[in-house]
Amino acid sequence: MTAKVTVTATAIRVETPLRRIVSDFCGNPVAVVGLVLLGVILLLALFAPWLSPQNPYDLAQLDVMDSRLAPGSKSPSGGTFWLGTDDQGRDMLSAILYGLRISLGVGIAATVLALVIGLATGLPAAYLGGRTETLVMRIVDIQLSFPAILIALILIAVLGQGTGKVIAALVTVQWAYYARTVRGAALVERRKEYIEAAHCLALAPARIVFRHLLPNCLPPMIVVATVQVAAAITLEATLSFLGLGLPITEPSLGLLIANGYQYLLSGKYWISFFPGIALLLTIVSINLVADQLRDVLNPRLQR
Amino acid sequence: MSETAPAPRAPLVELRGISKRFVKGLDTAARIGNLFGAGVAEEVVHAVDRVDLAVSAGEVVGLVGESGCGKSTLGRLAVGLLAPTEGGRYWNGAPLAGLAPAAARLQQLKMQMIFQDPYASLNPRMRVEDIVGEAPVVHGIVPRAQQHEYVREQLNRVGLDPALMRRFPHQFSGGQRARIGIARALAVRPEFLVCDESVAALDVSIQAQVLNLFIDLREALNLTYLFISHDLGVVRHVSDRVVIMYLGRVVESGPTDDIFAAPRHPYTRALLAEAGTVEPIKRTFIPISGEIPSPLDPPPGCHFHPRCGQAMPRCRESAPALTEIAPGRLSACFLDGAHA
Amino acid sequence: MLVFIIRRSLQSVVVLFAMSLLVFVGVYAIGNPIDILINPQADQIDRERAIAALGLDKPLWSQYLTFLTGALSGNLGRSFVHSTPALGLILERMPATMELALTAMLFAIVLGIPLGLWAGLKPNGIAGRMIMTGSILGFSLPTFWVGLMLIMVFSVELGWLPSNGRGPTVLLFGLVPVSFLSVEGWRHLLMPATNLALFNVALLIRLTRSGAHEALLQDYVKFARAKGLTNARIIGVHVLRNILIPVVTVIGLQFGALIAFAIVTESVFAWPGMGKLLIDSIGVLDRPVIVAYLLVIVTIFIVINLIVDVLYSALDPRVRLTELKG
Amino acid sequence: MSVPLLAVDGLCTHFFTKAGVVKAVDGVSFTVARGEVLGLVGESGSGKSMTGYSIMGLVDPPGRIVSGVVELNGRDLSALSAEDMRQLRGNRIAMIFQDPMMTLNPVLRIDVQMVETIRAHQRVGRAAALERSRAALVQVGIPSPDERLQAYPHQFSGGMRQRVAIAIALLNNPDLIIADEPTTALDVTIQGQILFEMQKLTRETGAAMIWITHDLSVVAGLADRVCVMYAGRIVEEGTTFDVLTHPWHPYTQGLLDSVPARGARGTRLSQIPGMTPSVQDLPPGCAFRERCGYATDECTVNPAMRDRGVDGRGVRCFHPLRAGTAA
Repeated sequence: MTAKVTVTATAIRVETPLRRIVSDFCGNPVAVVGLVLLGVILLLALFAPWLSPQNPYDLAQLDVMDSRLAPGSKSPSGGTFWLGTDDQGRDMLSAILYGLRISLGVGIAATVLALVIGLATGLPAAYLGGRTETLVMRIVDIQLSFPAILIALILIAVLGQGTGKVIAALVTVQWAYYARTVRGAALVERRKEYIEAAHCLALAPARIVFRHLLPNCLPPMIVVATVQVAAAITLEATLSFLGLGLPITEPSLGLLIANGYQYLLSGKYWISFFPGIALLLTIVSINLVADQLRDVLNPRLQR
Repeated sequence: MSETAPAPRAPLVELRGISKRFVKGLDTAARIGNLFGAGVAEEVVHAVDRVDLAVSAGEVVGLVGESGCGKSTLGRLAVGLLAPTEGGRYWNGAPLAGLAPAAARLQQLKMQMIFQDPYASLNPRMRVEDIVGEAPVVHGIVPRAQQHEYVREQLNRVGLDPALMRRFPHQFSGGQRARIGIARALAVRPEFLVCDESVAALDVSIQAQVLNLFIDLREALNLTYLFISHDLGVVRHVSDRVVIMYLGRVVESGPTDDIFAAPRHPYTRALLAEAGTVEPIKRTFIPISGEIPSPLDPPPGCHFHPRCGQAMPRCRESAPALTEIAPGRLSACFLDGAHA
Repeated sequence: MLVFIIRRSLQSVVVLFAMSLLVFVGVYAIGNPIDILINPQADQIDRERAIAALGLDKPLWSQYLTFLTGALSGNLGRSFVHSTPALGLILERMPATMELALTAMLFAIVLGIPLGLWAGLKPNGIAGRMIMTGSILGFSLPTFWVGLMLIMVFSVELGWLPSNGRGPTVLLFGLVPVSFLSVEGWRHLLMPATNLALFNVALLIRLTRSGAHEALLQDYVKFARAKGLTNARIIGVHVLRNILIPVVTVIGLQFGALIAFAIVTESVFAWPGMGKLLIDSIGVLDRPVIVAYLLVIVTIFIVINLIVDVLYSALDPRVRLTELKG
Repeated sequence: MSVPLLAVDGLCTHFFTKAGVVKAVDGVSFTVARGEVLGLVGESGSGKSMTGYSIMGLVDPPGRIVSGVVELNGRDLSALSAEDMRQLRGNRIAMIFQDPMMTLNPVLRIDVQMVETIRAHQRVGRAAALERSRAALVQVGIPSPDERLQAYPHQFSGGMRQRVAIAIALLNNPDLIIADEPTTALDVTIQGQILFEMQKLTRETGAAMIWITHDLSVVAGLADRVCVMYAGRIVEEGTTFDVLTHPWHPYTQGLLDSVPARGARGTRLSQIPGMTPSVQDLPPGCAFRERCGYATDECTVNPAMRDRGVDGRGVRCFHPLRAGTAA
């Protein structure tokens, strides 16, 4: 061959997209703090049964004599209630760790389900176009024009309470965000020349969708999913607070806060305050991570 | 209608009377509105309007025109990325419509496209090795075990260091990306390449390198090109024959040297007059008047008549057909003898 | 313009129809409509009579028609608890919710847009960074919990503001009772409105900031600077006019969300609005009120969406022209 | 010789990024005489646009003018206050940008965008400003100007928008217009129209012009003098005729050879090997030496501009291709 303008390697390190995202992410110290905090919270929730001083739902370990003790009180059995106790004599710290577990579990389960449903509807809608797209997007538009809490309330009012039903309500509320996001991303990507090139190379449609289209639509989905986990947790807590969420047997953070509502006016702040702080830290850490991910994964800042 | 002088064999690629219309239909609201006299019409773009185009084996045909003239659409029709609204495609004289899926796939590999945007034309989440090697492996051109070796050959051929094949597209410059795109197309051993503004986004010095690569590859691999560009200098340099389009129609075609020496159609003449040279003659720019009309609402008759200095009443009424005015030369203008 | 109006009206009709169908399916078909629609305290004879009167022995489609004609004529059933027409009950509570939502929106606009503009124009300054971190906090704070904390601090600890109710109301134009015309009313309104506004302050900060940030990178801003315009004019006219389009749209849409989210705030502060009524009704299974609330709020949403669309096309000449033509 | 209209001396504009200092403009010097058209030619990343922004005082952070002097009519612009500099922009120096679709504010009517330009610099009434705007539209060949003043930018085609931008640049009768690739985004025939208008307007108004472009053919027909930029530095300057017919710098020569020209159809073009360097981590010395066939050890030192004598001809090279040595 004659065209020999061989360009030699100037740098040895192969910069993968993932590595670049990680290093970009670490550029913002606040976001790193958020990530670390989130990691700690996840670990606390995961290992709650081993970390809690007491199993708050083992009635044998509770003593009504201990009810509504202020933070730092000594327990008759020798321990200290660092965050006080609730009206049934439950150690708040243990209750919060267990509550965190339930809140995070419900939020993540709902997000994963909604993500899958959103992908399964939005991606074909964008790729196929035509009537499929019109139908899916009409439903999405109508749903997104109503606030999440309203739809969730209607569903709960109709379906009744229960963990499964709350998750179903959260999924129903959220799938539309994913469908809209993935469709938007896919419409942009689909017009790009690398997709045309894949068609030109006679690759099978399934291969084009899953190997070429989907990986390039994922970054915005990740951002939306992170934000939506936080939204799902907040929504579940709100529903539970209103007495329309999880049953008493599954006391999430929202339920704990609601539980302390009546004691608040008599100055026993800790029953509502500390679960609220736990909820706040969880959501703030997720949102900090999401905020930085949005910048890092922004295609306009990439090249 | 044949474009070249009587040829012993059929051209490699031929488009006959091919058209592409993009229609933006009316929704229910617009239709109801029309009942009340809103007068909303369907938007129809005649991107390509009954074009005949033949490219013989080994030939380089340059396709020239300004934005919105349909040259890119015609390229995509030729390579099969778009389905024509009417008209047909032929390969060595045999129709391409109605091939069985397996045969259609094999046929598709024989025609490839080199794209314009060195950024958007490579999948940013794939390594060069996979970008170039995916299709040959999928289609069984090389076994998976030999992908690495095969990609190495392909990269060498386009002048890229194979040591870089584990990298991602963002780690390359524009010129290198263009080479990766060329390697990707060549990896499936095509015979016919459509180059759609393939050097337009590159710096002048890099553009020369890539043009040289095209010239070298043509000789080495006996390739046939449809070379689409708005840059007359580039087209003139690489093409054997030139086809000039204006608003979806071919207005003139013929051997490159003839067209550049003696353009016949008024639009071609205007285009050539505007084409820059690096000769430092301080010149007075004499523009052709008017704007390029919207392809949504092209003027009647000859599309060029509102901007043409020699327009006659009949130019407004009917469109002149593309007729042979000299061996191998066609023009669509009433001023040419054949119409008189 | 005609087609624009037709398109919007068609969409509204479709949404209303879909929602009525959903509400019908939810309330009449999934649950047992006899339990839902007839007061559980009624005796057997009353039940029989009610079933016949409500047409619950007829096929589903005919029941739906009955429901639909009833809804269209404003008859959405009677509340079991209050024994008055459900629709009247909702409308009676509406001014309280509207006042709360409007005040909250006002707070959000007055705080959110200037702060967001500041953060967008000086993204690397200390104030800008603090505003953005604060907005993440505002985004993350669960509304109901903030409400509790406000009560704890300002009512329980400091005793400055009342923790519940609407306080004395004054009739505006002689027919709408409002709180904001008296000092005592403001004391009641302040905390709930702040609570409800919090999320939207954060949202408007972020929206305005990203809009301003985006606009500053545009060529037209660079061209405006090259023309020698003053900074005040560039920001006040060129940047603001462009970010006003998304901001106004979101303010409109968020107003609907505020009405919905008022459910939570009204519950916390015992604010006597539609949301509190809804929660109370769900608690005692007063289904006609629930249905009435849903249909009323859907109508409000459709009206809001329509207003937003018109505003949007008034602000953006690009939309205006294509829509007017098309 | 009298004071030139614009004198740029040793201009350095650097960008302070996380990855290091990017020397976008690195010691650029040139002058523009009254009524002269100077072509500033270079490939992407050569710093030609940033030179224009630096003169206008429109460099955004993290960029900063590090050193150098820009004098307009003998007045040092770096000594001016922000307000004085604003008074100068759009008044004595105007600038036109590349993408006509993006330079006009989409939500403001044309009359608003024109009138504000006049009133930012002159105390005139709205009616007078409107009349001046109308005249400027006529001047750049826009038909039915009264109607067009009432329109929004999206109602114009690309070529028409660029004409409006030119009209805005002309509103305050500037001494100097900096045109940053204003025809690159346009079609050939429309480009011809714009070039025609610009040529006519500079002749009529006597304004000087810096025409920034990557396209040698535009410069060839339009400019009186040319500066060729490479990696943030001017490597060659002179009259258009001299530079294009007898280039001294190997880069200019390579650039000219890269342009497909008459004849030799289907043959290889003579090309410059290698890639355009990134100005981020430029090695010391002549930035072109790794692509240059004439490079020697001497070239590891940055050459100074030489022979800035007759006709302002100069070259920044140790091995200039003087007559006879040109390949």
